[in-house]
Amino acid sequence: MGAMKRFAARVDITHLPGVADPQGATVERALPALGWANVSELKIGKSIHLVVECADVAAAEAQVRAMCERILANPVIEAYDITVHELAAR
Amino acid sequence: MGAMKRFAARVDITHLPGVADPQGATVERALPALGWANVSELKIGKSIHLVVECADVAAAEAQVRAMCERILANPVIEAYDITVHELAAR
Amino acid sequence: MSVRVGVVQFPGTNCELDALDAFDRLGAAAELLWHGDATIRGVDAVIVPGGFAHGDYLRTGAIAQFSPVMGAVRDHAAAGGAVIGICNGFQVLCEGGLLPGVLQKNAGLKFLCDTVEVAVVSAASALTNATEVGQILRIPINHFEGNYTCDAATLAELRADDRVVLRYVANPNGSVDDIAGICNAGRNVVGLMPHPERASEAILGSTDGVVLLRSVLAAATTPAIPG
Amino acid sequence: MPAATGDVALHRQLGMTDDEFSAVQGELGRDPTELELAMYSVMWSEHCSYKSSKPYLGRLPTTAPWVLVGPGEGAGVIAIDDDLALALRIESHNHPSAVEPYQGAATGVGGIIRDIFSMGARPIALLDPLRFGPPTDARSRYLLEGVVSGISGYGNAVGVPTVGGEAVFDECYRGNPLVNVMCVGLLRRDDLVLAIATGVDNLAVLLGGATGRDGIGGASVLASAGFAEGAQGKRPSVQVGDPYEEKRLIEACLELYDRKLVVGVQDLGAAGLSCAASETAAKGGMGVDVDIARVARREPGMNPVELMTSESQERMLAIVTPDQLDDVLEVARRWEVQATVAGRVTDTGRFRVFDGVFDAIGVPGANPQPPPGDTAPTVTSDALPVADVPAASLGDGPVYHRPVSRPSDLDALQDDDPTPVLRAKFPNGTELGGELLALLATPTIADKSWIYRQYDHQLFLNTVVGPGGDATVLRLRTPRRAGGQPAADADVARPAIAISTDGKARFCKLDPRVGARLGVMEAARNVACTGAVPRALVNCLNFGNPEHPEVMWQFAEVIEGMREACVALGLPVVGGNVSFYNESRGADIDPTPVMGVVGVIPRLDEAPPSVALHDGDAIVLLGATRAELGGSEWAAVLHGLRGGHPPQADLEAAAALHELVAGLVRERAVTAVHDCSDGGLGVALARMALAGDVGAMVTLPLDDGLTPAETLFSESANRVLLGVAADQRAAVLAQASAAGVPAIVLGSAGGRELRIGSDCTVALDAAATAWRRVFE
Ligand SMILES: Nc1ncnc2c1ncn2[C@@H]1O[C@H](COP(=O)(O)OP(=O)(O)O)[C@@H](O)[C@H]1O
Ligand SMILES: [Mg+2]
Repeated sequence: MGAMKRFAARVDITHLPGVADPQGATVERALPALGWANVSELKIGKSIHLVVECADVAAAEAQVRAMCERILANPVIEAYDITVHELAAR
Repeated sequence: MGAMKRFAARVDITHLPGVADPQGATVERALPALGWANVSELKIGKSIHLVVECADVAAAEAQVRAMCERILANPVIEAYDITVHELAAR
Repeated sequence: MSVRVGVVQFPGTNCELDALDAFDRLGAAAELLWHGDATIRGVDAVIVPGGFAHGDYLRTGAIAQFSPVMGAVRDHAAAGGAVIGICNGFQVLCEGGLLPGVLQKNAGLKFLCDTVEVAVVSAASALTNATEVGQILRIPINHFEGNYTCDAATLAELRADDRVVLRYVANPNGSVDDIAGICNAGRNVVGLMPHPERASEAILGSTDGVVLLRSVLAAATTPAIPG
Repeated sequence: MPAATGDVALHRQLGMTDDEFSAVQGELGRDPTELELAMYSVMWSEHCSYKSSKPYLGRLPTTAPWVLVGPGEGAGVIAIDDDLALALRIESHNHPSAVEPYQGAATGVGGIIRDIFSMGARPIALLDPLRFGPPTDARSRYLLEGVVSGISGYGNAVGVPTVGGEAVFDECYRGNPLVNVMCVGLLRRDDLVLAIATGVDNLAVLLGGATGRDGIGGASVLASAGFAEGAQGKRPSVQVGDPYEEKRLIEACLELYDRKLVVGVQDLGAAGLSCAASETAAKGGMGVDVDIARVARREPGMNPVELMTSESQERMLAIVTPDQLDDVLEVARRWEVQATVAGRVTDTGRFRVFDGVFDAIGVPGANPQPPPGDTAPTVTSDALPVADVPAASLGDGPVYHRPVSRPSDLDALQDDDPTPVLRAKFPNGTELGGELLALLATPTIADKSWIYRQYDHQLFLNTVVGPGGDATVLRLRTPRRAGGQPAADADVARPAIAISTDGKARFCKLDPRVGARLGVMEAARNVACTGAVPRALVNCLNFGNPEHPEVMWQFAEVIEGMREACVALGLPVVGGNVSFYNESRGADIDPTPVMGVVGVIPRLDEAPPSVALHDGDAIVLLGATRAELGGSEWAAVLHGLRGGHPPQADLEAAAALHELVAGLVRERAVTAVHDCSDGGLGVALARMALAGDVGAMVTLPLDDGLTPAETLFSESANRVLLGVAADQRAAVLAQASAAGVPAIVLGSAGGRELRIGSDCTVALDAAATAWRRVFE
């Protein structure tokens, strides 16, 4: 396992276009009363941060993508976006 | 209002250091059974996307920061990170 | 021989004992099925009960669908056996692909524990075979994520195939097409948000759930008619 | 690390007085180590030691033949019948909820549930008495919504139904909301477990969540210091609850009890492992050695002080015999609950803390996996303890007889009777419909269903009467064995219980002794309205700063009033909780003792009559109405008149009324029943009409020269409204007369209006609109 490196991944999970986001809509509706009438298209999704040990960045990305497909996101209503970067050795 | 520009903002809301994240810990514990034993430090936060109309990027950032402090995040237990970029004119 | 009803227990499930009670009272032999065992031990019908499997963390049902027992539940369903998901169980069946769609947060963004009226839309399912279409049932709901959502093509298919089995009389949670329960193409896998076991004794305020539980027992002993 | 420190500043920083520090030195015969000092400071805090309240609490009656466990354990336990028992307890989580309402309330729920299942009981019900500032105030509303979501989020997910509570609004709680939570658990009598460590070489197994840095010093910092609003410095102490962890912990512990695998159990609450380990040892007359290397950590770099005082949630300490350890670990593994052998029972009488010695000296079990970033601890057999104190000394803190003085402005307040002012304003003949509608819409009286709809109140199929009535009624059934096996005697008919929580702070402000009696009376009356015999009481005493002599006077008076009422009504006090320092900006809250009363219904085959009126039935008022407006919702909230005396609290009349009502309800001689309290007769009548969706036509009993307004809105105690079918009317009146309880037929139910005397007519729909006012 000497060749393994550590990567930090961030997964940004958002609603698929057309899927209602009642939580985002509720927050957006509350903003004008607080003096912010200039906000639109507010959507609330999830952000997942994790550390994964892999041989290289491609493997890390491929694994996180597989995790999104299988468990982290639900393709019926969610889209996801992945960013991965290598961490300095401890 | 002719001088207003549109900015897309993304807010990444995470737990303050030391604040427990039972959700992230539970998901992390479920991963080895799916064949991913190489994942650690998994944390689940929120990601908020929105569009805001402001005179310039500094104003947009300042407003999103103020919104985080007041309503988008819970500063008692959450940290937030803001990225803003200008949208092409419609 | 009593009908054997298996009630799946994930960590975080909390309506499993209630389901055992309600089925036992109808003369069935109800038993728990542990999520970590890859078998349903030959039961005639499987109930995936309400609660918060795995804390409902990430998404409701997201982690539970991978439990070893779910493989056996899938096999039972594929063989035409009755599988009923109640509340959290409905969410697990959707996440696990046994039923289409997904249950999102209630439109009102609040948890709802209340008694509602649902109308039977189809009497051809493992959950409704003893009911009549149009029958109105008063049954408690108890959920934060009961807002049924699916894409337009799925909804059209559900409607065309008479697979919406229960509808709310007054939609409490924003569900598309007032959907309270649906079934699969084989009509042996059914998910619903209301809790029939909570409406199974007069002293609890309603016995309208009994007809649904009896339907499950009937389905469990009738060989499946392929859909 | 254990360099002795004589640093005076340090103990003061930890909230300890110089005298208390000297007492620690005396206890140890030397200066304490840093860890020892930290443990004493937390254990001797007001929150843990009850140092200001102890001298008074001993006055309360605590025994009865059916009391199995009185105050002092995790929860009180009463016998229900030969086989079943009930564990009950109430706790406050006021200060954490003011800092972060969702998590504060959530962790409050988690904590009280652990108290209950630490007794061997399955938690079956929660109730949430709440107090906030006016919901029109943005901060108060934020707190209200956050607290309700927190209770909903945690309670529902942990799988314990929330079946009742209160939501009361008053200016005095604006800066300091009260979040009290009561929990009730059901157990077989032979499953009772106590928090006792016995048997040398028995093992202390730490079960549940990993220990983090959250809640360090929470007990002393969060619970014992009054705070200014928005105190930034406290924020890192916010704890996040994990209902999923707690649910697994409940199931694992219940399985351990069912299989008789534990000697004793204690939850980890305030003061964390320090308290749990030392208390169990002290109770068993034993000592205990703890090795912090065996404590699973959530974060790297944690030091002994953090590990020993952390109040991280969802943890329990079980005392087990070495030969059963493998079975215990197997049960924990099955429920995915982390379990480590963190301690060992000794006969030294000392509580000793080591760091990395157990592996070396062969205590079974293994060190948990260190968190990422931490290295495994070094293991040596000759390590010196980092703490070594007499086990009993931590729980044996100082006792203060704080100065007591009656508030100097109390006479003036009591003399400020609202009656003459209101009589001038509302003479005979004034139209009162508008007043009634306004009363129905006050935040305290208005419909609370928007709150309890967010709570699962039906889980376990026990809820016969849920929230919305006078008291909650739960039927009891023999619990199934672990694994879902029905109990052998599953079919035996069991009694049911009724539960109500009540607190009358405005009355206590005017006269704490009378106010406390009125609170006990109301809770017991609500319980009697279901046909139950009141059997036990728990109380949560929410007060201001005990260093204010006026607050201590209020406290002393409340204890006396509670004692008198409990003695008169035959109610043993089986548990309680004291929360001081409820103040903001120097102003103390009104004294708010919250009473939780549990009653037993010997046999229940069908739901008892509810508050709902039935068309055509007679409406009967039991009890006497006097011109008692002091502290009433009408005078205080609608008219801003907050002075006067509270209503009389006649305890003999209460006992007679409760017995009469419970009997009538059990015989089903009545069709509807409702206790008459906040808002008086007018509100009670309207509530019954709304519940039955039927109007009422009544005449007012204008005795003793009372005006219609006084009759309608006075909050005289000891009154109950009944709905009675024609064929039972004579019998009901005869029974009342035999019991010496005043009874009068006011009128009957019917129509779509409330016609009360000649001066108050309100359309049912208007009443519904007013009462169902939404504060969301
Ligand atoms: N915070 C709460 N949580 C749960 N139930 C509540 C809460 N507040 C009020 N309730 C329920 O609402 C009902 C009405 O309460 P309340 O307004 O105090 O009326 P009453 O005068 O009948 O005591 C009671 O059954 C009570 O249990
Ligand atoms: Mg009441």
